[in-house]
Amino acid sequence: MKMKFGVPPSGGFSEDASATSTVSHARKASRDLKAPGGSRLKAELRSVFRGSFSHGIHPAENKQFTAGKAIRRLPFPERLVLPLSMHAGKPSVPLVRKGQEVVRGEPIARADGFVSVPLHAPASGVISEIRLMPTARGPRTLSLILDVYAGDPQEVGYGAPADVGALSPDEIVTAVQNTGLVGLGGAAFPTHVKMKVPEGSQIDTILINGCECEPFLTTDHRLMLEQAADLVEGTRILMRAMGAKRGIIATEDNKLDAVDAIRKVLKPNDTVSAMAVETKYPQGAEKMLIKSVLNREVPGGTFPSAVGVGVFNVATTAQMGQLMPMQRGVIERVVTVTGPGVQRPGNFMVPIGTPIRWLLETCGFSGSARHLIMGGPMMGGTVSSLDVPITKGCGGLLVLSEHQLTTEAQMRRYPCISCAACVKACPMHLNPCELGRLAYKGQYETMAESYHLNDCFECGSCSYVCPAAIPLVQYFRIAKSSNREKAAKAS
Amino acid sequence: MSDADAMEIPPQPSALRLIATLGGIAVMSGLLVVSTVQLTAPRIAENRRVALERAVFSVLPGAVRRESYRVDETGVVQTEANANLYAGYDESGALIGYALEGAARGYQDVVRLLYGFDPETETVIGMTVLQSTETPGLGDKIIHDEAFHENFRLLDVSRPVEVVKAGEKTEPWQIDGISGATVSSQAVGEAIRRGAEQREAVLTFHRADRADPIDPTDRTEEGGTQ
Amino acid sequence: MNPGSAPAIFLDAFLINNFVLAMFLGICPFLGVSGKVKTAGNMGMAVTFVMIVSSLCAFGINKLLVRYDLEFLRLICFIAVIASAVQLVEMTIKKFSPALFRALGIFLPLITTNCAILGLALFQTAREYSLVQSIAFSLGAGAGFSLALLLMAGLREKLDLADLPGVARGAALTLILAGMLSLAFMGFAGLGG
Amino acid sequence: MSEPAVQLKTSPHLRDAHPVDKIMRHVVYALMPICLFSIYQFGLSVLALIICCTLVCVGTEDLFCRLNHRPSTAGDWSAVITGILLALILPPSFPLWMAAVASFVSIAVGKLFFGGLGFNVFNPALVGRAFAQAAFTVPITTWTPAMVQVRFKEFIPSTFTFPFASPPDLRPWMDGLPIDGFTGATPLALMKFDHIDTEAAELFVGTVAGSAGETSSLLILLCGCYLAFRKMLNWKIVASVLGSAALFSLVFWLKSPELYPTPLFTLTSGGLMLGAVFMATDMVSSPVTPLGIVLYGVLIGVVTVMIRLFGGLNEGVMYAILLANAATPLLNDLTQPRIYGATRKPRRKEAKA
Amino acid sequence: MSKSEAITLQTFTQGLWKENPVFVMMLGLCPVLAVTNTAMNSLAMGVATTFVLVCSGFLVSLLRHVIPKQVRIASYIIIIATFVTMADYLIQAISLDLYQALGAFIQLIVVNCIILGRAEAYASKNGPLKAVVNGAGMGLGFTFALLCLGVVREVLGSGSLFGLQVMPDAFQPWSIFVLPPGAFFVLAFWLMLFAWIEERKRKGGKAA
Repeated sequence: MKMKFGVPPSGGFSEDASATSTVSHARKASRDLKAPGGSRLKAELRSVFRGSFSHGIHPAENKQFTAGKAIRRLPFPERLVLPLSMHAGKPSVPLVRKGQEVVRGEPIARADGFVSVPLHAPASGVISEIRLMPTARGPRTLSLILDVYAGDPQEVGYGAPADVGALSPDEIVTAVQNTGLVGLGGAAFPTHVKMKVPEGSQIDTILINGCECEPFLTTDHRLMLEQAADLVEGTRILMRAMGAKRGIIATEDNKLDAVDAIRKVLKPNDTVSAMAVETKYPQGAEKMLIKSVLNREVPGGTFPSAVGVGVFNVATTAQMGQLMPMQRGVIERVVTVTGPGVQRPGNFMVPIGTPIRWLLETCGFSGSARHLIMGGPMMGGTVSSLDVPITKGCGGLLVLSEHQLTTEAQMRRYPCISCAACVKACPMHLNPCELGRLAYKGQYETMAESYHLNDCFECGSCSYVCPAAIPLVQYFRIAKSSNREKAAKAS
Repeated sequence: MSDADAMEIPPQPSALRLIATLGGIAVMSGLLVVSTVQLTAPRIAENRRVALERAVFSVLPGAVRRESYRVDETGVVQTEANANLYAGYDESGALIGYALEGAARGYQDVVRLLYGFDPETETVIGMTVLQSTETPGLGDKIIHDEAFHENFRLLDVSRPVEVVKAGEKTEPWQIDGISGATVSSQAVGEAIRRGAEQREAVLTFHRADRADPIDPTDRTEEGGTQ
Repeated sequence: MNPGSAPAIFLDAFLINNFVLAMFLGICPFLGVSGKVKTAGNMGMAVTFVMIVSSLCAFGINKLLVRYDLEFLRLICFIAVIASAVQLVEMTIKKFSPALFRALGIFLPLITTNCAILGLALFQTAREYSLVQSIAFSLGAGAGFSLALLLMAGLREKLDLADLPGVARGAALTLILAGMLSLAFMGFAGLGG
Repeated sequence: MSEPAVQLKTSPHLRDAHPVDKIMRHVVYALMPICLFSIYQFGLSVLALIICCTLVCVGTEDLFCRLNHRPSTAGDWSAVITGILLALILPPSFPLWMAAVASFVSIAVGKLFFGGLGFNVFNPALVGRAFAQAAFTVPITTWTPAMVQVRFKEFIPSTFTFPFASPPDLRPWMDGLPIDGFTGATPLALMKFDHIDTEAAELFVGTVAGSAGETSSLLILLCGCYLAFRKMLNWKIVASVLGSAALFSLVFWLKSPELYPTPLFTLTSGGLMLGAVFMATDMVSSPVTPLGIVLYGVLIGVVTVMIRLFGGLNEGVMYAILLANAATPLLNDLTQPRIYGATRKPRRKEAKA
Repeated sequence: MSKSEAITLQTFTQGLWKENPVFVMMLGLCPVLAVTNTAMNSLAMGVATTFVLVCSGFLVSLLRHVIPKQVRIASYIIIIATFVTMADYLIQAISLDLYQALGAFIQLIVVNCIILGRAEAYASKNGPLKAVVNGAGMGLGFTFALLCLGVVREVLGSGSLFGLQVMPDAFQPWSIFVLPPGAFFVLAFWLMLFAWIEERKRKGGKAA
């Protein structure tokens, strides 16, 4: 979409401009947050010895807006929008009719097969409509509209205490499916599917991913600080379900306080441990983290289970630790609302289905910023409409300022000058330079055949560092989808 | 194209016919070539002789007649084929000197040259470049550059020649190089330096020749170059 | 280095007077088969191989011709010998190394009309090279041809992805590239002299 | 609240890179001290040379863009770099009309012919220089002494040679110079042909004869450090060029120190430093893969020393870099990085039939 | 195809422009690049090639019904080699200097693809007269191309034409043009020029 820029309005970003307009300043500010316990130098010295993957980038963290803000609950919005497909896999099947009353925590849709999850009512109220609604994913999907009862105490009415320790691994998997858990880090892939160990694989380590390498976002950081006990409990459940001998909770070394918080709830000689890895993007990518923590490489085209590792997100694990003993479903999640376009940024516990318009208004959205991102700035997607709801996989809402948009647009496109910045940045050690040149000429098949296009996981590091402003990762997405279409046509 | 053609042919002609055709063509071509060679041979020989004499006489100023020899490890023998040493005589039949070939690696390729050698004074008295692919405008000055060729009017070769920078020649065995074309100048010097052994053989031959009274050619003693 | 020594002859044909870039021999395959690095590599191998074989054959044939004073038949004999040598090489490879044959296959017949091969035979005869010198010469020529071909193929593959202006398409591009390579190779002049 | 017009974009939504024109501009900044030093050293003629080359380069770029009805790319500073670099690698006495021809060839043949910035396979400035070297063999090997007293008062006589005419012989002019003790021969030529060593300090500071901007190794290194510090220059290329050149010449120097120059001489003499810092590092024509970059540098270093020690020329940096440029696509191909999780090194796919 | 087709002007002119062996078909480039450093060499090479083209075309056409297909290539090569050898000796007889300047490239006419190509594609399918006319046309086209290069290279590279100085004394020769890289550049230049002319013609034709 083309847009014209006027003079950037003075409001909106002005009070935060000092923190964002100059990258170095922002980086400095975030460094101050890095090691609350010790000096910055000490933290940097320590990070020299931290495990890491090679390549990657160091974007300005910009976490200072919300890192210090504890998770807050907000009042319930009047109306929640619950798409039946907020996870990867088959959409859930509704269990309720239009006009039916539901109680907070009540299952309102069931899983359709193994690769699917149920949906629970995030609030007590009435199902006013079942219709197509826009979602962040793009196409309109069938959604349940829940009108929340104002003044209701909103007690969770469902679930019963259960002894998780007595369940067999298969029973745990089924129980997890019943909670409706999906990857809360963003992928929204049903968690129980990931917990099923593929035949022939042996899992020795459960890796809990608390890197949160995306700039701006702080949900995982806050979760680790505030829900350390749930997190460790979830890790133990995962270890039992997958037969792993140890669990490692890994985070970046700009969140050392989180490591301390987790260590406090661990037993001596615990099988679960917490550690820090280098702060670097995309440290939070599964494959990178496995390399950093365990120095294992996941072979191309396979999953972490191939090297004996199960990787789960911090938020997912914490939810699991919280929900499983009570046999409840996922009804809310922590969302970081941040960015220079927001007046009162923070970390909020919000019911699933909260429309982002409501959330933004609550946080003091100026209304002038047009760059709205669901997720982090590196991999998140822009939002096409403010009516889109918060789904299970959405951990952040980022509003970039007018100012950033204009600087971005002013960056002139040049042909590739082979500066190799992208080659140095690509965490998968691909050659984005060559890939970009091929993509420019539409040689998508060569890209896949000779240059490992399909190993690209679209972290965006190459686009981030490109001095010629070539939209590399965007090219690669087009190339991949073109190849997929071609393959689909051929078969 | 040939594949497709080959496949289209069903009747296979007999091998005899193939051989006969090829043989016939070979005979015809042989005839043509031989007759051309026969026809052109005298002209070519004449051309060669003229070219050779032109070169030999240019390095032996005053020479009008030559004799061809071959010099190698075994000594000097008189021969017309494979000659690489030429004796030049003036109108009175007096020996002017010997023309010798020299070669050395130049800038681009081998530089081949012919130089005149006066056995009495052990000096080079003339030089011409037979073959070179030196850089045009720079290295190829060794072919025509007057100042450079002045070096070879009288160059002492009784000791190893040296190539010095342009304008710095002080000794008779030194060659004033061409400025900017050091490699090419060096190559010429090297070619002459390398010929020392050959010249040694020539000197031996020359002295023996002189001493030998039964020389068939009508050469008189007073025709020396002293 | 002595100009007649085998290493000097090798170096001369390889870099200084590169067969393609300075002597202009084998220009047709140089322009025609330099589109892809892989094919260029195979072509280079095939040509080097045939060069060695035909250099040996030409050496022997020339000895015979000189002996019987039949120098004027040199050209006819050489071309016939090279054509049959290529055939022979083709059949031998086919028999003993089908993999190599598949790699070189289509290039072998083309080589017959490659003037680099005949040029090699003619030059080594004109320069009166000995057997060792001839082998060094053919190795150098083959290596030089392969090097030029590979460099050219690499450049052309890269430029396939460029936004070339209209005038620079096709043969003109290849020729300009060849000119540049030729310029760059001028740096080797006088090497080992 | 008014409804904001939401902009749809795909991730990543942030960027952090010096834009191309900024990188180019900083390279120009880094070249400025070298230009100033060479003007100080050789006088007005070099100033004229730099201006002439830069103007012709930028003009050519602009002209061809207009002819092709494309937006002019003359503003991206890359043509300016080419112009300045070309001027710096020409002899101070080089006639301006020849410099203009070389500049035109640099941009027209060396760059625009291949599609402009980003697609040139050779370093444009070196293309111009190589063309001039082959076309105007004598003027390009005519050196004038540095630090001539009259350098700020008069031009070197050959500077304003009439277009297409051959330049006058400079020897009378040089003989008439008020000072003696300075020589017009470059340290490399002195070393190669006369085995005369030049003081290391002189070489380092640059008070010797040579191309306009190649003499001061110290200054070039400092300017290079600035660029490397700003991450606008790949120090690995410079390191591998200089390292391999030093190592390679060390071997020969140890073998016979009386015949071959010291590694220090190799590094500080001629255009090696300028070539390594400003031309070998030209991003467009150098490889992108980590191993390829090192091999590329080693190729330049080794070929340079090879040509210097055993070739007919006394300087080989230009040819070495051009050759390495030509080998860049192959190096890139052969050194594809091993990707994360690959079980074996990636192999080139068979060429499509 | 009727054998008795008349010899048209086109039979002759075909090789000059429309199917120019060098500029259009890109054949026989080795001599085009190698011997064109002077106009004289170019001319001599062109004449020699034309001689071989015409003679071999005539003979091949004459024998076209006699030679069996299986051995035709071998026969053609022998015929061509014969005429090349003849040309070789004739040039030696005419001028030794010229012979030395052209070097091995006279003998390399044998592998010039134009000649074998013409023998295979034209002479073996047409009558002797037509083959001769066509061969002469092709040869002239080839000579024209050689001269195009030779003239430019000699004038710019040496300041002379056919050995006579044409440029003023002060002229600075561009020696690159007599060096190998110059050959590539000049040929590329001519190719681009002709491509441009063709383009203009096509556009003009369309507009009309």
